[in-house]
Amino acid sequence: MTTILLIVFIISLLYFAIANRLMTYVKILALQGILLFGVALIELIEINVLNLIFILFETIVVKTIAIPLFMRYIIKKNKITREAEPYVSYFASLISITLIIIATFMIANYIHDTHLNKIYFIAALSALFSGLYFISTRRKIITHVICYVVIENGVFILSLAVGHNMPMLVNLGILLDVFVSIFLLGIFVNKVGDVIDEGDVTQLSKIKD
Amino acid sequence: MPIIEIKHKSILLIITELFIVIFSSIFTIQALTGNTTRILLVGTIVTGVVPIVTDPLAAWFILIINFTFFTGAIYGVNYMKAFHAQKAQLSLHWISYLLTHICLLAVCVVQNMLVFLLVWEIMAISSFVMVIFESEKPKTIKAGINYLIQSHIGVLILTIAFGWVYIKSGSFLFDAIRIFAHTVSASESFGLMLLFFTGFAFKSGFIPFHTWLPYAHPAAPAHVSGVMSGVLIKIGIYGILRMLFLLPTNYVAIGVVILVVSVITGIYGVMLAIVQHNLKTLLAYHSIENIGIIGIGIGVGCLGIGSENFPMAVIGFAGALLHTLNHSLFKSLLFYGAGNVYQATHSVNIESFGGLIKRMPHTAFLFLIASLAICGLPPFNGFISEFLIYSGLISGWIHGSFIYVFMSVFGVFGLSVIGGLAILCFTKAFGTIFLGTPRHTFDHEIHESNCMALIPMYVIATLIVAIGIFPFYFVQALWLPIQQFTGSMPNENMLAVLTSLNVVQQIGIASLYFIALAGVVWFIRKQLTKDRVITYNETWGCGYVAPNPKMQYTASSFVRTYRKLAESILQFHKYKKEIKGIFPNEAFQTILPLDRIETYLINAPLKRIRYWLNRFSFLQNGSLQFYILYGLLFIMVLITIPFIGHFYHFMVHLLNTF
Amino acid sequence: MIFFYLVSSLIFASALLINRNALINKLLVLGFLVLQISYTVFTFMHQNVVEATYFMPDALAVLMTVTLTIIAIPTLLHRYDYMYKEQDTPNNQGLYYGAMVIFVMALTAGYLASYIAVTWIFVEITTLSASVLIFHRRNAGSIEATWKYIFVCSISLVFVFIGILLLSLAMGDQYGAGMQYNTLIRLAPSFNPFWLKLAFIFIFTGYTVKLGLIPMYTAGIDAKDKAPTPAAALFSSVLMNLGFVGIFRMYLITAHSSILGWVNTIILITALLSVFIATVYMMKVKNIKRMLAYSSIEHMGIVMIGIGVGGIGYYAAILQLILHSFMKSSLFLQVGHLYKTFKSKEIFAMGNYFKYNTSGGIFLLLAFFGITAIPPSGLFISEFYIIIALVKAHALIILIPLLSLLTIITWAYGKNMFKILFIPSMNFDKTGIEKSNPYETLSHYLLLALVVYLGFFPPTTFVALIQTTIHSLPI
Amino acid sequence: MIIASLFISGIIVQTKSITSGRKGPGIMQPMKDIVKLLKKGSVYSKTTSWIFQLAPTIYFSSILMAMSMLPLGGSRGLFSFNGDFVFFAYILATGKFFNIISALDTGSSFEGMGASREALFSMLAEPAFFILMGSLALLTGFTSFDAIFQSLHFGSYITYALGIIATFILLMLTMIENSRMPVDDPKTHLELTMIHEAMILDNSGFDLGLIFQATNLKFVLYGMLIVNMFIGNLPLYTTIPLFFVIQMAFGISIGLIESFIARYRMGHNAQFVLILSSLSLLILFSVLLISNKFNS
Repeated sequence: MTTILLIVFIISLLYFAIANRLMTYVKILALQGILLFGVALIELIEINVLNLIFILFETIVVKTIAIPLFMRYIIKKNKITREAEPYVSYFASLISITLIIIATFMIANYIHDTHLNKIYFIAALSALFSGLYFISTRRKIITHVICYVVIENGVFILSLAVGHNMPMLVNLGILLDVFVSIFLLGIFVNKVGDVIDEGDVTQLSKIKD
Repeated sequence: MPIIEIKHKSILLIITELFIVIFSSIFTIQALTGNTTRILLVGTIVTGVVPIVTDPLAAWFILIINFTFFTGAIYGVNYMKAFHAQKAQLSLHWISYLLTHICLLAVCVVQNMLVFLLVWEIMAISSFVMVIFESEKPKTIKAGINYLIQSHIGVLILTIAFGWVYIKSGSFLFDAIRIFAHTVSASESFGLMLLFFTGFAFKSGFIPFHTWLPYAHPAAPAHVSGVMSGVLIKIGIYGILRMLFLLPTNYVAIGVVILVVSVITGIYGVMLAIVQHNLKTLLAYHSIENIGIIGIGIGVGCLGIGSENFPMAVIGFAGALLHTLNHSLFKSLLFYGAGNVYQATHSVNIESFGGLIKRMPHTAFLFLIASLAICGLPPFNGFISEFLIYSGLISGWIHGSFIYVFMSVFGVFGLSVIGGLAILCFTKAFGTIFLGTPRHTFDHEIHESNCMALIPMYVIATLIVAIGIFPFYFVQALWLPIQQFTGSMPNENMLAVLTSLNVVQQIGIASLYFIALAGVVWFIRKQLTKDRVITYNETWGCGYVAPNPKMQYTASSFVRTYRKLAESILQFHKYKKEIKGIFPNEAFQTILPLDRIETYLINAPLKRIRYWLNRFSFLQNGSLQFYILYGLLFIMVLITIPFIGHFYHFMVHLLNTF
Repeated sequence: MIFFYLVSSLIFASALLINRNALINKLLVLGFLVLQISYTVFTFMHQNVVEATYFMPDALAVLMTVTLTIIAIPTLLHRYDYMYKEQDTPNNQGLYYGAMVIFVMALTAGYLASYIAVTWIFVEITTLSASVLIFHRRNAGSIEATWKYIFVCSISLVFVFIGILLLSLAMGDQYGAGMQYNTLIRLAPSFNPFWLKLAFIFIFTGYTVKLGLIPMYTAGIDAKDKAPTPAAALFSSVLMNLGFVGIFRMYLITAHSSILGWVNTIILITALLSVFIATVYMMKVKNIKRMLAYSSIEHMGIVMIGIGVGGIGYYAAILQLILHSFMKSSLFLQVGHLYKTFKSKEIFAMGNYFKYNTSGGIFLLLAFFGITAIPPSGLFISEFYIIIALVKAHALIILIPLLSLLTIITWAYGKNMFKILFIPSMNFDKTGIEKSNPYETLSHYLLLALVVYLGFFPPTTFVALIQTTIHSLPI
Repeated sequence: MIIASLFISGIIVQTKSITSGRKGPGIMQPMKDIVKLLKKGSVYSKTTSWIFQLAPTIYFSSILMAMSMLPLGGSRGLFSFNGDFVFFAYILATGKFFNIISALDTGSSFEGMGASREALFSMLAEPAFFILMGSLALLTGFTSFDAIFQSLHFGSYITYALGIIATFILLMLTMIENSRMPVDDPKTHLELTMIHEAMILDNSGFDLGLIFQATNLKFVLYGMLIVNMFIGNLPLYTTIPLFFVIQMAFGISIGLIESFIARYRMGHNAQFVLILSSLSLLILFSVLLISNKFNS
């Protein structure tokens, strides 16, 4: 069951590559949140209740509802154009994301470990790398934040994979996720937003040598 | 020091100098009379024990240093009167002057590698601070940095060499070097010796490590240039000698290397010196030349040790050490003379001088003496040391196998060419500066500098003449330092050595006779011509009636014939505007000589490096995506590298199956 | 005790945040300093005693904490000397000091943490507090710098987190033991090398953002450029040390496993490349603060080369690290005075500093020799050891490029420093230069003297601490 | 030897005039000139300084000095020590130095030109002399004039060849040092082509006399070197006439050379001088060949 969810997650990455509207990104984020919720529910059903509740809260409330709404609010507030406007064409991104996923599969191919379900590993790494890839190919600052959240999702999956060993790590990951996302978005809303009307990253590359 | 008034400052300086000189000289005299002083300082965890040893070799250099620094201080105090405006800088200057002196002394006596490097580098940087005194000129700073960096490179090389010894022997003491030589193979110790030679060559300005010298010397104030070229570059010689003494290696090979390098250094230095028009640059190139001569002496000594030819070794080292002293004397005198001229005229361009002998007779007289001495002409001191080196070469030439003969011929050839060229150079310099008629009218009155400047110069001059006439005493003083090198050798033919050293006594007599002869002739001439009619008239212009200063031979025209010859070797930039048409309009021709080695060895690579480095400056391009991308790529690469290997094996496997 | 420390420093921070009175502000800062010093003494007294299960002041931690405290004193106090104090509202003052206090606290805790994850948490906290400091000026430049810094740091810390997860995978069945450094070191031989390699890659990459190596050094430069000089002094010294602590503890783990050779290769290549990058920009930059930031990159490269080559290089690396912290922080503090004199960070706008501020000028002159490791600078000793280690390891392929790059860097340094010191700058009006009184430079001289002292006359306890830090490493 | 010097240039002039089919002035003619000059008063240029007056004296005395170092037959020179030929060369250089700067002292362009050429050529000539003497030293194993000449005996034919080459070199050196044909033409009337003569344009009276006399002495000096090469250690009463004879031959030969060789272009002189060095190297290596040092 988890496998199916994770595969859907990976497919969502591919969709992310070709999506051309910011709103679509936000929707994808919400979708991923739901997926993670499912995974977490199945994977961590046996750990203590409080912890489980905490995790589910994180996935549902934060990842699925709060952050996407927040994003929408920002996009509306700063009147950011709806187009994603990437540097490279959607097709190229699609190709590279596919390559990344294949690469992660190849890497996972070398794992001989009983403690790890490979699909977690694949999903996590592909989420990480594709997230990085999106950051370095998208123009808007808001997309950077979105991609950061995608990476966070990947990390969350990985932490789920080892979660039943050490719940502490999972919680830490969650804390980081919440904390940093809030922080980043907070800064974005308060500061960056008002100095930079159109959230184009070129306006944030003044300092250079 | 900044609190004190300038006057008191200079007095304080002199007193401190005096104190240092006296204090260090005590040990020196003891060492030269045979009893070496050894003090063992307890160092720190890092350095270990620090032996302070004043052996004859060190003592000889300490004497030279003390003399030059003392006279330099007296001259400098007067020279610096012009700069009393910037107080802070002045005190910094004098502090670094004292620091340099102390560190030089320390370099001579310290026998612990780490501490040696420490004091060595402190000496370098404090002398650097002295050089950049006139810091409002960007050229000065440029020269200073050039000097600093090159000496730093030298230190790096020395560091590697010392580190090598440390690894092998696990100790920082100088004796460890000797142990090193015993433990490792001959070729390895030879390599180490080469490293040392290179490291010290940077300081003493052997070709091709000389390029900082012609910039640093002119940039510095006169007394600093005098001190630098007098002792600071000699400290490199000291290092080489010390290492030769500590590191028993293949003396023949190293001798050949040193000799060849030195001959090239000497000839190249003087060849470039001739075509210079900046007086101080000219003198700087002459320092290079003299380093070459000293190096020839060392090379001869090494060959002598290598070939068990005792007289050759002794005479070679004697020549080298004595020339070290001599050069420090006449070169500092020359620089002080240049300083006087600069202060009188505010110019160092030879072409703009002329007829200064009438305005500043004392300076002219001293400069003449120094020029004669540096050309190695009797009856002055330069001749003595050059003579020693000559006879060392010849003794190697007479007894010795083919390689020695060949080397000696090379050396003699080089030395004689150097001598000849030096004469050409200094006739040019002296003639164009002090003789003839002024080529350029200065807007201010030119007058002789005051006695405070002249007194130290006269002291030096008397010493120059003294060595020229009574060389034997000085050579005697050299006996112990030389024995440090040759002590290990079988010296059955002691007699030959002593005779060969006694020769200098006869030279002294001959010089005396020569002076007497000249005096007699002069006297006769006076007697005969005193009642003759003496009329003064214009210089005969071949019937031309309106001679003017522009008509006389300039420095560049004086060396034109030479330049034509040398153009194949050296490199010149010519900017000329020929006279065209019937009515001659304004025309000019300026020739500035370039140091070919510098162009090819320093400037071109530097330019290429800069260009090449700049091509990488896209990295910090300010866009966040790239910054993230670097991380991505880094991880990707690190992860995939092993898989490439796996893939390769897989393909190989695949191909093998078919 | 650690809890007391953390809590009370939090109290101080919050008090500073809400307080508006300058005098109380001063008092609070002094109070925090007292706390910091006393806690440092405490850690020094109780070495290798586990505190609150998550902290243990081992040799490395003690060294770093002492360094931090020594540097923190002038950086916190000198704030009052700088010219832009009057353009600060009390509000900003409070924010600044609160962030400072949190920052120092997080650094201390980060050094002391004995759990890999706890270290990571405090590194995260340093990022956040640092971003407040960078943001202090509230102009477009500082916003950009802050944004970049936060973003790059967050990404890198995600890397670190992934690394930790992978490490836990590497532990295999022994996950019960918990991820305490000592435990990890003990278990390291039995780790799965594949996971360990992956974990190292991620943790190393993540912490380079703090240490200032390639690939993630980039944001740190902007941060040091835009932050107020005292903050920059901390960023370029003790913050880098925190990054080093993170990497070094991971290195210790790998050192007891089978992949040490591979790790050393990676470290050497990375370090040499970092020195190279530093050289490229040292030749290029015209902004004194950025220049100093790049020189930090260079020094960290040298440190990591020392780690990578091993042998006496370990000792040298830690020595170099500590000395560099003192040297660089004092230089940054001096830059504050420069800014005060010339109202600019651009080198071409500065000149003839020696004339306007003699004590500062002399300091800058000496500091140039100090930072370029020309004796009598103590850095010379550490670099000397590193050279020895390289020669001993026959790693000429590292040694020769390294030395040539260092020479170029020295040249670039000299060019700029002497421009600032002696060559007068065109169209600079000498009117309205307030004379900075010499006592402000005193602390810089003290730090400089400390560099020389520790280099040439290191006290035995200092040496012993370094030795214990590296004793478990294969020599 | 002084006496010989008095006649030498006279002899040369005589030979020249004879060879050019004229009836030259008597041998005593140069003597008369010099004496006349010594009696004259002098004219000094306004631009000159004490250097200008001092120089001729030193020039003259340097040559006397050098002369006093040469042995003659059995009798050794006043001074003789190991490597005294170095002293010999350098003392001459001293004289030349003063000569040159005195020329520069006048500030006249001709004299400057002459001085520059003089300096350059004699500079180029030095290595030749040193290597020649060195190889002689190598041949004999001694390093002082008289020792060398004492033990210099022409055993095999090859040494004769050497002797001849050496003589030739010395002859040419003489020409250079005294700036005669083919390097320089003293009798020209165009200053631009002079070397030595150009340098002394402004000297007059006693000084000029000194210089002329010095020049003559220089001839004798090199003559003596050659003489010494052939007469080994014969007793004095035989050497004196022999000496005069050879001096005579020397003078005549110079005269012949001068009258039959045209002056080189200034540009060529350098090459010409350098040829001497290579020649002396040739001698050196042949000496090496004799005292078979190659195989060792």
